[in-house]
Amino acid sequence: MMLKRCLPHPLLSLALLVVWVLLVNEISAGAVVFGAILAIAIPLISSNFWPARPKVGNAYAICEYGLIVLWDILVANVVVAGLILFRKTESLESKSVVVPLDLTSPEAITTLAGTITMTPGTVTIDLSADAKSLLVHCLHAPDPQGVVDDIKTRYEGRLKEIFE
Amino acid sequence: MGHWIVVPILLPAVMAALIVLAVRHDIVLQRIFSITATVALVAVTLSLVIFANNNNPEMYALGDWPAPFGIVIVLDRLSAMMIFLTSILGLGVILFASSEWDKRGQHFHALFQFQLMGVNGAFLTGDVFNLFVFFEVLLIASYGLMLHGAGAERLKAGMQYIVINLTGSSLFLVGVGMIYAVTGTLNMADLAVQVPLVAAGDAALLRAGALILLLVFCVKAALVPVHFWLPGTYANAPAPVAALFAIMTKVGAYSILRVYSLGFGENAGDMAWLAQPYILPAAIVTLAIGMIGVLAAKRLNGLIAFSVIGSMGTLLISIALFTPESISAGLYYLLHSTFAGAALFLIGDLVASRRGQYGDHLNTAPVFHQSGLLAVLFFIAAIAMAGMPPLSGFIGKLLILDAARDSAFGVWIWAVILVTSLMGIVGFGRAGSVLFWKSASAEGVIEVEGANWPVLPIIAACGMLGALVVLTVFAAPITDYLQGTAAQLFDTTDYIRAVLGEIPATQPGQ
Amino acid sequence: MSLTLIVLLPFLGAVLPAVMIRAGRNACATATGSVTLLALILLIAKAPAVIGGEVFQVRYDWLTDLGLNVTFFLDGLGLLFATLILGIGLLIIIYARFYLSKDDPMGRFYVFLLLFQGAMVGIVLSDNILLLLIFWELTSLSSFLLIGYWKHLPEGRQGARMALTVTGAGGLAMIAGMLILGNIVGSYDLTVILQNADLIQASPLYVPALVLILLGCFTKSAQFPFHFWLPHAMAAPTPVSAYLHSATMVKAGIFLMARMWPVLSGTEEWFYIVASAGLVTMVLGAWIAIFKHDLKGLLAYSTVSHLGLVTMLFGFGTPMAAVAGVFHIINHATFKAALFMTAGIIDHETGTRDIRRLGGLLNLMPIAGTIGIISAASMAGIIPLNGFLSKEMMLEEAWHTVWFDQNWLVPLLATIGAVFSVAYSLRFIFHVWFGKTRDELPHHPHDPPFGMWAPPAFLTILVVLIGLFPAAIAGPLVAATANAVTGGNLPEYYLALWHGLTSALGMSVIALIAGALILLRHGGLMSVTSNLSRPDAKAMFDCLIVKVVALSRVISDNLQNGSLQRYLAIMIFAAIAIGLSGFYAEPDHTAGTRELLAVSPPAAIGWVLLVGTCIAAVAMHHNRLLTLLLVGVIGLIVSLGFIYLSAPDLALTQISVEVVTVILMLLALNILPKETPKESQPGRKFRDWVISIAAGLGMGGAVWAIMTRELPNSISAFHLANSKTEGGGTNVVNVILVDFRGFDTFGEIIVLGIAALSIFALIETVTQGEAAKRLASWVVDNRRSADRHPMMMVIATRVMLPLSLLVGVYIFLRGHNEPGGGFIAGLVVSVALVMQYMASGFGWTQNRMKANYHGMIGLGVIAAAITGLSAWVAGLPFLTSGFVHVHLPIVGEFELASAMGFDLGVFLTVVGAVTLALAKLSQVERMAEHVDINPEPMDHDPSAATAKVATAEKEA
Amino acid sequence: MPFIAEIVISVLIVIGGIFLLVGSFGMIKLRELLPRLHAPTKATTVGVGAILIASMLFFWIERGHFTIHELLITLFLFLTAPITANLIAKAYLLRHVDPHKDLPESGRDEGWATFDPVGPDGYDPSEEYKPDEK
Amino acid sequence: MEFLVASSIGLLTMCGTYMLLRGRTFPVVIGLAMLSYAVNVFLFAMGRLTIDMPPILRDGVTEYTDPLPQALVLTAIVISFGMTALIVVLSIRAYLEIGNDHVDGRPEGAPSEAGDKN
Amino acid sequence: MIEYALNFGFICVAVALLMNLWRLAKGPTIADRVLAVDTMAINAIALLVLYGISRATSMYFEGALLFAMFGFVSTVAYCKFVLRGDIIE
Ligand code: NA
Ligand code: NA
Repeated sequence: MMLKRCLPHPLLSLALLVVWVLLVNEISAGAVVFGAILAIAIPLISSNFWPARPKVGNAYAICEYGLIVLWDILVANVVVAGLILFRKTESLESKSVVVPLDLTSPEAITTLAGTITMTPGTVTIDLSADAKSLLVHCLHAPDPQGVVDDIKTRYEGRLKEIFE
Repeated sequence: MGHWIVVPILLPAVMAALIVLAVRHDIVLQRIFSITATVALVAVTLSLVIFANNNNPEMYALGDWPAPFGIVIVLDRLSAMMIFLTSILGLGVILFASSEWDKRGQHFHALFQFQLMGVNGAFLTGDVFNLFVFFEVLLIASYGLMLHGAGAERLKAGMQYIVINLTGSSLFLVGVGMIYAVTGTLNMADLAVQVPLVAAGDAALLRAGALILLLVFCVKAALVPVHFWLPGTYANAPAPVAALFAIMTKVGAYSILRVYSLGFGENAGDMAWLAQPYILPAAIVTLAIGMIGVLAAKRLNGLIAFSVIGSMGTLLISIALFTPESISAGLYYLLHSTFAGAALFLIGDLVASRRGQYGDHLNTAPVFHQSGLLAVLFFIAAIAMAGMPPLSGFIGKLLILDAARDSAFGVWIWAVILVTSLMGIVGFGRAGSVLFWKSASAEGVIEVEGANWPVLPIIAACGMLGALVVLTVFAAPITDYLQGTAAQLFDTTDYIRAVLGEIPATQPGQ
Repeated sequence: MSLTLIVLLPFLGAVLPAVMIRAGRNACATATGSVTLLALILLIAKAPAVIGGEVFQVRYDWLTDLGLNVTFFLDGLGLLFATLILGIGLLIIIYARFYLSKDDPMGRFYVFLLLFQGAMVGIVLSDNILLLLIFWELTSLSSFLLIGYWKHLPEGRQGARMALTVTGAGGLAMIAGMLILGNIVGSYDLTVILQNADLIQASPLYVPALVLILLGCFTKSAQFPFHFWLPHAMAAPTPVSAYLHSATMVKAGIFLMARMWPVLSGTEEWFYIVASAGLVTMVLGAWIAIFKHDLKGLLAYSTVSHLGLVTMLFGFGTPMAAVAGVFHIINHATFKAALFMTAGIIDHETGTRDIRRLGGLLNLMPIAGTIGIISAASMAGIIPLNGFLSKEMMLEEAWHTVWFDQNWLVPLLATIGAVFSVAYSLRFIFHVWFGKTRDELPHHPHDPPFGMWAPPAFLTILVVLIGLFPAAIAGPLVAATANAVTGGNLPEYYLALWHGLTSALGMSVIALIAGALILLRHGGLMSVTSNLSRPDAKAMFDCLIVKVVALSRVISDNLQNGSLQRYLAIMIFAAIAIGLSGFYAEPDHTAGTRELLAVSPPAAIGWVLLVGTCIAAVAMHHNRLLTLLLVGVIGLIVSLGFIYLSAPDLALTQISVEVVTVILMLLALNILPKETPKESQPGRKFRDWVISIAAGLGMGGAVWAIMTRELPNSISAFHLANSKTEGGGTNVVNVILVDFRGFDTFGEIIVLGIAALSIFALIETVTQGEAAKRLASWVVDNRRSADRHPMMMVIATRVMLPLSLLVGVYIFLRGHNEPGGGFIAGLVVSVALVMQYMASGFGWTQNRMKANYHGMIGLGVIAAAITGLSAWVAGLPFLTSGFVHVHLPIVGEFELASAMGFDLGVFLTVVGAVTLALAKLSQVERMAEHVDINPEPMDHDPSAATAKVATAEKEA
Repeated sequence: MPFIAEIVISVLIVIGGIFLLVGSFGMIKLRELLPRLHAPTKATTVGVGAILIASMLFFWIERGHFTIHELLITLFLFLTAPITANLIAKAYLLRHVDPHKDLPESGRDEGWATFDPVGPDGYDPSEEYKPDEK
Repeated sequence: MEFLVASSIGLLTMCGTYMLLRGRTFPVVIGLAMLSYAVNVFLFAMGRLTIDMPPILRDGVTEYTDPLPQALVLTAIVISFGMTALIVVLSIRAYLEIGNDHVDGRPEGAPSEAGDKN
Repeated sequence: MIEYALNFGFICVAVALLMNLWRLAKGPTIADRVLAVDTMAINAIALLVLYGISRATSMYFEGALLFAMFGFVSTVAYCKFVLRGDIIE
């Protein structure tokens, strides 16, 4: 109980500790101790702004998801750069597609939407008012349904695992 | 005098912060805090004046850094007198405002104390850039106070006031920057040492910078042609604020006196008395424009505001002559015009608030309550402002006329001062006659809610007039002090020695 | 001592009537009278000694350096005038008790009267010309109050203002004259000045001094061409006229000419100015008096004329003429005061002062009639009354006077003056007291109460007695006075009724006969003169004042036209002009020799970007949102520039300030119009461009000149050298901010705090008046998204808050050694908080905010102050810093500096000020948009819906 | 410093530069906002990313001290860029896109959040859409 | 490099001044902002220009740029930020009270109120 | 060699910035302009990092970090303004 009061968001505290170490740019005892103090203090100070404790799944899933996204970013970047540089703009088949969602946690939806945007070629441009589907704009999507399926299988499934 | 030198700056600053922190919801406590602090300030500044009268200038090095590297504040006869003047004026103003005005908006007392802090800081500092900072403190506090209670006319005037002063602040930085770029220092005493040593090739830049700085001070001092902000601002500011602003123009005058007698005074070589050829003609025109405005005024506040411009013209004429006699005469007039202007604004407000819908418009209106008493007060304040005997205005003008006798501009100065005095007499005579006499020919009596006997405001107004009486009766000891002050301004060695220790040899130091 | 008391008594006593009026009118008058009586007794006690040639003197130092001291002296001249002032004053006080009606505020009257009396006594007893000036102007002021006493009468107000203006102007001229005089002599003491006639008359400044002083005298004594104000001052109550305009104030100018006679007279200039003015005034005043229908008007012009007579006598510059002048002063005071009081009685009893409506009053009011007739006869110069005596002396002196080489001119004009004088005096006698009794008068007249006729009666007795026994009654006084006036050169003379058949007697007889003839033909003359268009002095004066005021308004309104654009243009122009004038005042404009930095490609690109952005910002400034974006870009480029040019702290600060400014401006722009109208005329644009280009060239030129020169030895070398060792930090800029120049920073955070408090105060009043109405009727002017709190943004900012706080702490802690510090940290944290407001809405965020922004501002300032004050404990000045290196296990060594406490104050103030200002400003927005505060962080929380379903399922 | 490291760092810098350029070039070349929105993501991800890695390598290999704070910038950008893109898109949709004609149905009861508030005062389909050029 | 900075300051001053002389509050505020950029850089340049010599003390480094103008500019930036905030709020406040955003509180061409004001 | 790469990088960033300015001035929609400014901030970050490499100092890192943070905040503010008018509601 005591622990819960002192560490309302353990994962956040961990993240903060990491960020602190990144900030001071050195991995030393002093940095870690001070970082730990801050990592406990700041969530306490700002706990008002974190009304609920979001559920976050296992570390393995997170790592896997991160690596997949990174790879996708790299590949898609090259593809899209090619589109921009070498395709005539008229020949681009830009369109908006709808991605219906199974996710319900706002954190998960936001992560998915963010992933979609960060992987080049697709941008999340809106949510439905009840947050049950995403509106995604594709730069060049001859096969819109393929994009939707890709998103749902590659990202949404894994996020569901992590967040819910 | 040790730490006491910094108290006139710290006391109001801490008091303002305390008011914001602890008592911002309780107007009565705010008043108690504010008035107590101001009374204490009067006591402190009075003892500083006594000290300055008996001692050489004394420096207080903030942060214990040696001059010219850190910031210093300096207590000499001039700065002591100015902070004492500020605190007395402040006491009158805060008493006046504590009856009702302070409730018309938020944070009056905090802003007021900050304002005192800024003004005192500007008077005490011995550093050009720190002067900028205190200018900004006093300006932004004055913006807040000026807009206190809002209202369309006030907001319009406030906009002009603020924009002009912001432009002025930009110019201040340009001026200070150029001076630093050429001399490598910000300390005023050090500046006095460095200016004569500036290389010939850099002199043009130094002169240009110093003159741009002069223009900024002239804006504050409401000198033609940069006086335009004053009438609207003073006429539309809340009365106690307008009264407090009587010291604001003096900050400009003070800065001119300080910087251009210390840094660009007698010992400045080629730059000696740099300011004189610019401000003397401008001051003469200012006096004329001010009194033309007095004649033209259709509202009492406008009339008072223009009379303030006129008084600044008179004051700067005597400062611009830059002789010991003219400066002591000018300082006497400075003391006088501060109290006279403040008294007029306070009394004007008492009149206007009793005239209901007629306000301060100079038109015929029915009789109002307490018009007899207010007529007496107004009459006294008006003759003081117009420079009629027996009050200090007359003595001040005599001193200035006497000091201007040998100037190349002497005839002009005499002519303008005397002719404008007549304009002042006519203007104030018309105004008083309309406000207090003509009302007898209108039907009825104006009833204004809550216009009973306002004890504090009347005390405050009488206090300002009382200060004029004191200036008159004790003219001799006061002018003695002022002559000492002028002498100190002319012989800068004491000041420089106080700040820099021994006066450095002719080699550029550090 | 008692001399001082004589002057002070009326001033001190002026309090009495104001107090005593509560005890009734008699008590009030008695108190006032007692004051004057006491002063008079003190004076008369000294009279024998003064007449015996003694001079009393008393001196108190006041402003010795200027030469202004409180010094009084009493000689014959002073004695005469003081006696007149106090004696007639006493009579007037008695008279006024009965004259003033119940509705008149008597207390006020007596206060003014005593003030005036004191000022007059002050003039005649001053031994210091500056002190004299003070009393001189005081008479102008107090007479202003007395003339305007009946404030409901427009004539009274106008008359008062005119008197004040004219005499005030003269007084100002006199100030100049007196200062010159004092400088010639080297002293402002009269007794000294009076002994330096030669010095004065030899001075090149003699003529200016003379002219200026005479301007004062002539205006005060209503000499041509300044005579016009006096008749209009007659709107005052009659006691005032009788006092001021017969015996005292108008005599002040005469007094001063008499006083200065020994040093100023005797020159050509004196003769031609003074004698001519007197002569013209005498004749002109008398001529006009003949045709005045108003009794007081007639007496007023008669006064003008008699004052001219005295002036002329002094102007002759001979001792004998001076004696005559002195004697006439006494005589005129007696009969004229009596006549004014009589006129007052007539007015009081009949309700009119119009001679045409009066007649045969002698039967109805025999006492008043007797007084009036005798006094008027004296005024006409009829034997054996005192007026005859002095007029004879005047004519005798005139007979000997050569004017512009003509020996007949002055005698002729003097006689003509005497003729007119007889004419109006006789008119006063015959048209008022004799002839047909009128029935249509407003009141039925009869003799007034004793108290009202006794004062003039007393004076009339003097008129007769002096006439009969001049040497016995007036002789000693005249001698003493004349001795003072002539500076001891008293000629041989004797005062007597009969001097034999002299030329003067002949002129007198001619005057009597001709005067009577004129009166007989009065009706005819009247119709002739009324057809002549005479210049109306009052109309001219009024017209002059109106024109001056109108001109002032034209000048003032055209200069002060309310246009900020003009004021700014003038100010900027002035800045350019004064800067250039300074620059070109120095001869040396050699170019700098500093080696210039090479232009790198990024710098060049940055420059191109900046130029492009600036041009775009100005070109498209009508689109405000776009302008804002462009200015933001300028900020970005400037920050990059700072980094490039070795100023990382500046860059961090600039970029942080930038974003807060953007938020602020966007909040503003939602309320303000989104477009700036195109309203500038081409001419205006041209003017503005000229000024702007000049300003740009000036600034650019100045900075170019500076950057191409070597930096002089700067105080900053000390900062670099001592930052680490003495200040305990390696970031020199930060050490300067919190230590070397911490006082600047202390002021700077106060500026921020004040800004926030002012903003708060300014918005608090938005709920009142016009602003509240406008907000209530606000119409949202463009399309609004339905999504108030986009979910993605809410989630992202929630993650960013702790991160930003961490960054804030980081920036704060490292500031002393690396770029950063309390200010930037404060902005980072504020922005993080503001981001919560932006994403999750005001309601949600405010509910979660524990901090009080007001308190933070106060706390910040106090924290900074306390850190600074803690040095006092060690006996060191405010803001003296200290630092220690602390070694802790695991953590290692780190530094604790007191400057951090100061920086914490900075931090708190910044956070408090920024958040207070922005949160308060957003209140206006909510009022305008008419939307309720949404307490929820998101419009729709999908997990909440799921949770609800889950709970529902569980319950089921 | 090993030559290979130098090559790697240089290549990373060049790649970063190219992608930054491509991102901004795309913004010039593409014709409407929504396609343009895709371009800067290159700059944010690979462009800045490659340069940050180059920086880490540079300080690590060349200067010998291990720096990791570059990761923080990447973290920040990854966190913020999608939000920025989303909001810019929403701003565009609101002003220039007809939700009935130009956007697919959301497939839910409620429409797209930019246009359709949750709850009873939802979007009125009878109201005609007017593009707003402000 | 010096020329680039000098011309930038000149340009910013020119544009700022022009905007300052407009008749509406918003451009005036923008003008003031541009002017304060110009002035800040001006003040900064008083310490002369240097590249890569930030005044952060490092062992073995002896050449630093002049730190004092930087400190002054920092103070100036903060102060002008406070001032800008106030004038921005004032312009809203005045607009709400008066009904237009002209700097003189009246639209161009409207009769002068100077006479009444005084 | 790194130097050449850096120069190439600088030029790329510079040209990118100019392209951003072009888009900013051209618009046509406010969304385009905001996007342009946002991209400028990204490019500025890259510029700072490149400059840090070229000067071999990490002194400019905080600058880059704050550019990232504040660039985001101002973009959000602009968008919120377009979307809702009132950015704090
Ligand atoms: Na994407
Ligand atoms: Na600071």
